[in-house]
Amino acid sequence: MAPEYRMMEMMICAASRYLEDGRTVAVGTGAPCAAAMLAQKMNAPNLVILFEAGGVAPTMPQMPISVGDSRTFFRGIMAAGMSEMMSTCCRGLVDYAFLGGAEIDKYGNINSTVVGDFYKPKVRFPGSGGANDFASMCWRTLIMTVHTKSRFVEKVGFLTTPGYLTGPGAREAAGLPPNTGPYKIITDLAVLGFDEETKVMQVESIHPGVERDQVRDATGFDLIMPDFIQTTPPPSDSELRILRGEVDPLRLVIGR
Amino acid sequence: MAPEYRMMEMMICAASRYLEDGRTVAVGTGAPCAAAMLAQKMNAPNLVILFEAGGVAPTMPQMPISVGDSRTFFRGIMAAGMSEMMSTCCRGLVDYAFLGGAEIDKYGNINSTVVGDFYKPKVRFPGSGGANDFASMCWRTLIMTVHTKSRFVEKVGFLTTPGYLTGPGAREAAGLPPNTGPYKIITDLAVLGFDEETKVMQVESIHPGVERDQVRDATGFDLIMPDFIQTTPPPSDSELRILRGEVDPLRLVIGR
Amino acid sequence: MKIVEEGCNALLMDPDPDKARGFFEKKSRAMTDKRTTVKEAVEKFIPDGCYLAIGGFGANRIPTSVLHEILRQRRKNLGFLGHTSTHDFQILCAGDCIDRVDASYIVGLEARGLSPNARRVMESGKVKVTEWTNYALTVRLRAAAEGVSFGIARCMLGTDTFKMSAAKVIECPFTGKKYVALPAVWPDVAAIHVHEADIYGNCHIRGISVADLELARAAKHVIITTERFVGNHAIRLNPTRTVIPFYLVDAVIEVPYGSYPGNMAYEYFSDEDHLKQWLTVEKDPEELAKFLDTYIYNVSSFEEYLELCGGFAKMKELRNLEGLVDRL
Amino acid sequence: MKIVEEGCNALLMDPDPDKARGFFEKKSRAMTDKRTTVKEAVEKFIPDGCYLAIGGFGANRIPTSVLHEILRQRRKNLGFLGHTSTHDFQILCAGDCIDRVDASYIVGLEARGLSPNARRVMESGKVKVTEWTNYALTVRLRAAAEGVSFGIARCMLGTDTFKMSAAKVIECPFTGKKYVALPAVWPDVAAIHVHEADIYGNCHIRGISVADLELARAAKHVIITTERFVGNHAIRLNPTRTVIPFYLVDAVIEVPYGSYPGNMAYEYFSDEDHLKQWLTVEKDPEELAKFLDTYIYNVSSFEEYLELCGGFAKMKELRNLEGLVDRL
Repeated sequence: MAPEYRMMEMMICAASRYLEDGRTVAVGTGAPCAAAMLAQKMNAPNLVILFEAGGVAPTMPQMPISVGDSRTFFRGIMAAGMSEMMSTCCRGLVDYAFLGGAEIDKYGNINSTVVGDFYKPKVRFPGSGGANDFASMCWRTLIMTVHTKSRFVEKVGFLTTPGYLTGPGAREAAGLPPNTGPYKIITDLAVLGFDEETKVMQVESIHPGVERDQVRDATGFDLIMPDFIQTTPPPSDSELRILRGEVDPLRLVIGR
Repeated sequence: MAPEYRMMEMMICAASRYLEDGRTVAVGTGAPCAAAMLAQKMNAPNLVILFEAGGVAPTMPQMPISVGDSRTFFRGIMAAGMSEMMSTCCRGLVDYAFLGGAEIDKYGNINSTVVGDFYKPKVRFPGSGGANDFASMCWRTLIMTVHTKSRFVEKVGFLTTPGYLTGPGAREAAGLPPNTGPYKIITDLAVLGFDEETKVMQVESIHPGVERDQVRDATGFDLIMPDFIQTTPPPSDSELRILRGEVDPLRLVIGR
Repeated sequence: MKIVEEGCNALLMDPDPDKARGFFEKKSRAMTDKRTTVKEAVEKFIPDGCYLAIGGFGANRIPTSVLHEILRQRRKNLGFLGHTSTHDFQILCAGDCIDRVDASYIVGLEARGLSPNARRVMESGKVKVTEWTNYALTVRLRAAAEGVSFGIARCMLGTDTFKMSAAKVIECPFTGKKYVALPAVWPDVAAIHVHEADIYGNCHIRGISVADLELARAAKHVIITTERFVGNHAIRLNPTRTVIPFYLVDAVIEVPYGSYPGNMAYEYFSDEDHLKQWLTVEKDPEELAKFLDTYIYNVSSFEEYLELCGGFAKMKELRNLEGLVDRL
Repeated sequence: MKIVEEGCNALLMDPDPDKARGFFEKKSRAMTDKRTTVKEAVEKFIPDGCYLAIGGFGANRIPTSVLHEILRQRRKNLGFLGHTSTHDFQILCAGDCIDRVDASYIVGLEARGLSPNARRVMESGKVKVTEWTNYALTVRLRAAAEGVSFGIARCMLGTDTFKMSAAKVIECPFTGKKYVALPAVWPDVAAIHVHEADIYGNCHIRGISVADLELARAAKHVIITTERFVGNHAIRLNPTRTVIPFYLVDAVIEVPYGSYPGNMAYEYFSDEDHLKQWLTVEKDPEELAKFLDTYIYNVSSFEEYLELCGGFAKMKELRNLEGLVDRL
């Protein structure tokens, strides 16, 4: 009998499976942090977790509230600073970074700055923070977001953080390091990747119980949807046991 | 009755008097370090002593042997690194730096790299070390050296460290920060400065007992020698007492 | 130098390294007693119109007492360096203190949500904004700390973040690679909260330094608030720990719990209830005005603010929350 | 980018940041036991012809055991990064190990005088030299540590040091100011001596760090020798102290008195008599050869070298000399 789970648990488990052992991951608070912690306890015991404000490999007793709070370096390996962490990304030592955002387009570009006119915006969001830095300099960017038509747009209103920009070769032309870019997008409906050739977003797996049309309808652009699409493996018993019992016992993330 | 003193003591005392209170000075080992320590105990109690390898404001129990040894930060204010110290110079926070060298020319340029062909030198010296850095970025460079014709040359065989380069305006044209450059040269014969207009070396004072011609004969170029030249005030009783009793009781420098 | 491309927004501060040198040439290096009060430090070093930067990381190790005093002294038209500014930015927006900002992370409080009032301020169009990223602002401070007028990085390229910045794209003279050239920024004043300082301004920080080491070196004036004073002998016993030396510092004030309601690593955790209250009252401008009167404008000292927020009992609670981390 | 002027000597290492990224992409980040022996570390990470950098400051906090082993393994044609290299450079010259050098301070031992043998080697014309300054080499390492292909500074301008370098003069895209552009250098391998490390390579250094933090980040491979091992819990108790994290490190070896005859701050002072002996025997190549046989080539371990130099009694004497400084 398949275990019952919440969609946030599905997303965290799906994300955690992409994190390989012996690699580095820059995380934020919330779901990405939970995914990295779960990976450490499942498939990637030697995964190194980094935080942009300076924390390296903490022994986290509980989820951080801020990427700069004391949990991010509690019994950690190092408590450094922003320059150190971002330089480490630029040097090619950081494999994965997790991002979110208000809008995302078919090339994986993200808007987290404004909706409307830049000088008198309809909505002002925080801006890049470290997102643009991570997406520019880490090898593989993972994005976790809810899947709605207003978020998955043909073209972002403001390109805060680079995905594949205008398509194949655009990152390299802009001067970004080669072989970098968005890797997977984990939503509440599916896992998406990018077509090797066109760099356009494509569906890689759909979560159990979700229909193909639901994914299409929740996307504001022409998504590549192969004829045969796998179902995302649901959270396993052991994933759920560890996620609920060890990673987020206070249900700060999975309780949402 | 004037006290007896050695020429090294005269040089150290003369140098120390140029160091103003509340200012910063980057020193090496030996005589410059002694001059700075003497200044702290005489006229400049708030003089801050810095070492290029990272030491700041040590409480020196004895003279350092290396600008990177533990004496350079013993009970110091900070033990940092090379980047920190040189950045502090570049930011305009370091007032004085002390230099030496194998050759010096009429514009205060210094050679500490090679004599003869660069690729197969007759004599190889250490090179710039931090000398070029200090002379480029600190406000006022002080040079302590023995005064001989082979050292004071028309043109240095290799320009390791910038004085006024080829004369007025040359430092600025090269891109060096304005209002910087060699300030005083303290030799065993005299104290020399630079003519405001031409940036050529000129005699400012001659040490007691030294003749004008001695200075001229020990210099391999046309030195500006005004008609009236002061005698360098000899070491005072209290300067000598402190220098011998507190600064260099083991006579590591003044004993030479 | 060939400029490949450039951002269209205003450069808020002059990146001329020789003007900065001219300032630093005159700054005293004497190791004198720099103790003062928060009130005097703000009066003296944070005039209307100056360009301000705040240490820490939004709601972690922030100089709250200085931020409140800026409001009480009704400062206006400040420039602001907003690299992951969260609660600090929120406070300054509440006081309507800012008229221009170098922004990389503003109006948000990370996982806590967005600040309704900071958004109102920023959506009014009255505050001039130039966009950057967190690392870009760090590189700008680092360049200033190194005494040069620009630094380079591989972020911002190809994005609207770049277009709405004042950066330029250049090519490496050795490899031809493209870089974003980031202009140095020497803030007029920085306020930084630390764990320990002596009366001369020599500082210890425990835990992450964020961008504060660069900031302390870049800023023309530096105000330090410290959890506690230590004797100069404690500095000299272990000079490896000194991260901000006295000659950078203009004023130092002992402010226990000085990062409250933010987190202070190894000391006390953040007061999430109080931060949530801020976000709640901000929904209604009138509620916010009353809240600000109660907690800032009608308050005479930071100690009084701590009392209003629960005093010793609350601080003990927050110390216990933080207490899971190691004290030395 | 417009190049105003350029140095005429060879760039010894490729400053391409993407080639460096390609290397670092494959480097393991796993926190594994990296203990080994000096012999194995030199065999594995310092092949003939590679480009080497040594931590510390010439005769302060240097990895002497690694330098001696390089001689015993008869390494040839090494490239060398010579920023205030004194005793380290002297040893490598004695073994005739170097065929090219990025030089800012070589052949000298500061106040102790010049090395007759290192001078002979450098005056032979057989070693390719490119000139720099101490800060220039630090900026080159710092640029590499930041993952970019160049850094800028205001030194070297207008001098023969610049002309005999591989630097270029460029202009600031914001201010038009001239800067020396310094190419990043990613050494093949660095050997650094530290006070404490755990078996994974997490390191503590007490006192000045010179350029070692930049070096550990720039080098493709890092060999750490440490005065003593500490447990991983000691690292985690105070992560603020970690200056070199494990993922930079390839090998770690416990070598007590590992900086001898150099100074190790807070541990032992330099052995000035032994250093003077080096300078004396170097005057005569035959004397030097005998000296090297006695102290390096016919010696099987660093411990044996320490015995030859006076053993525990001498070490106690040097500890007492250093002992005037504070231990924590």
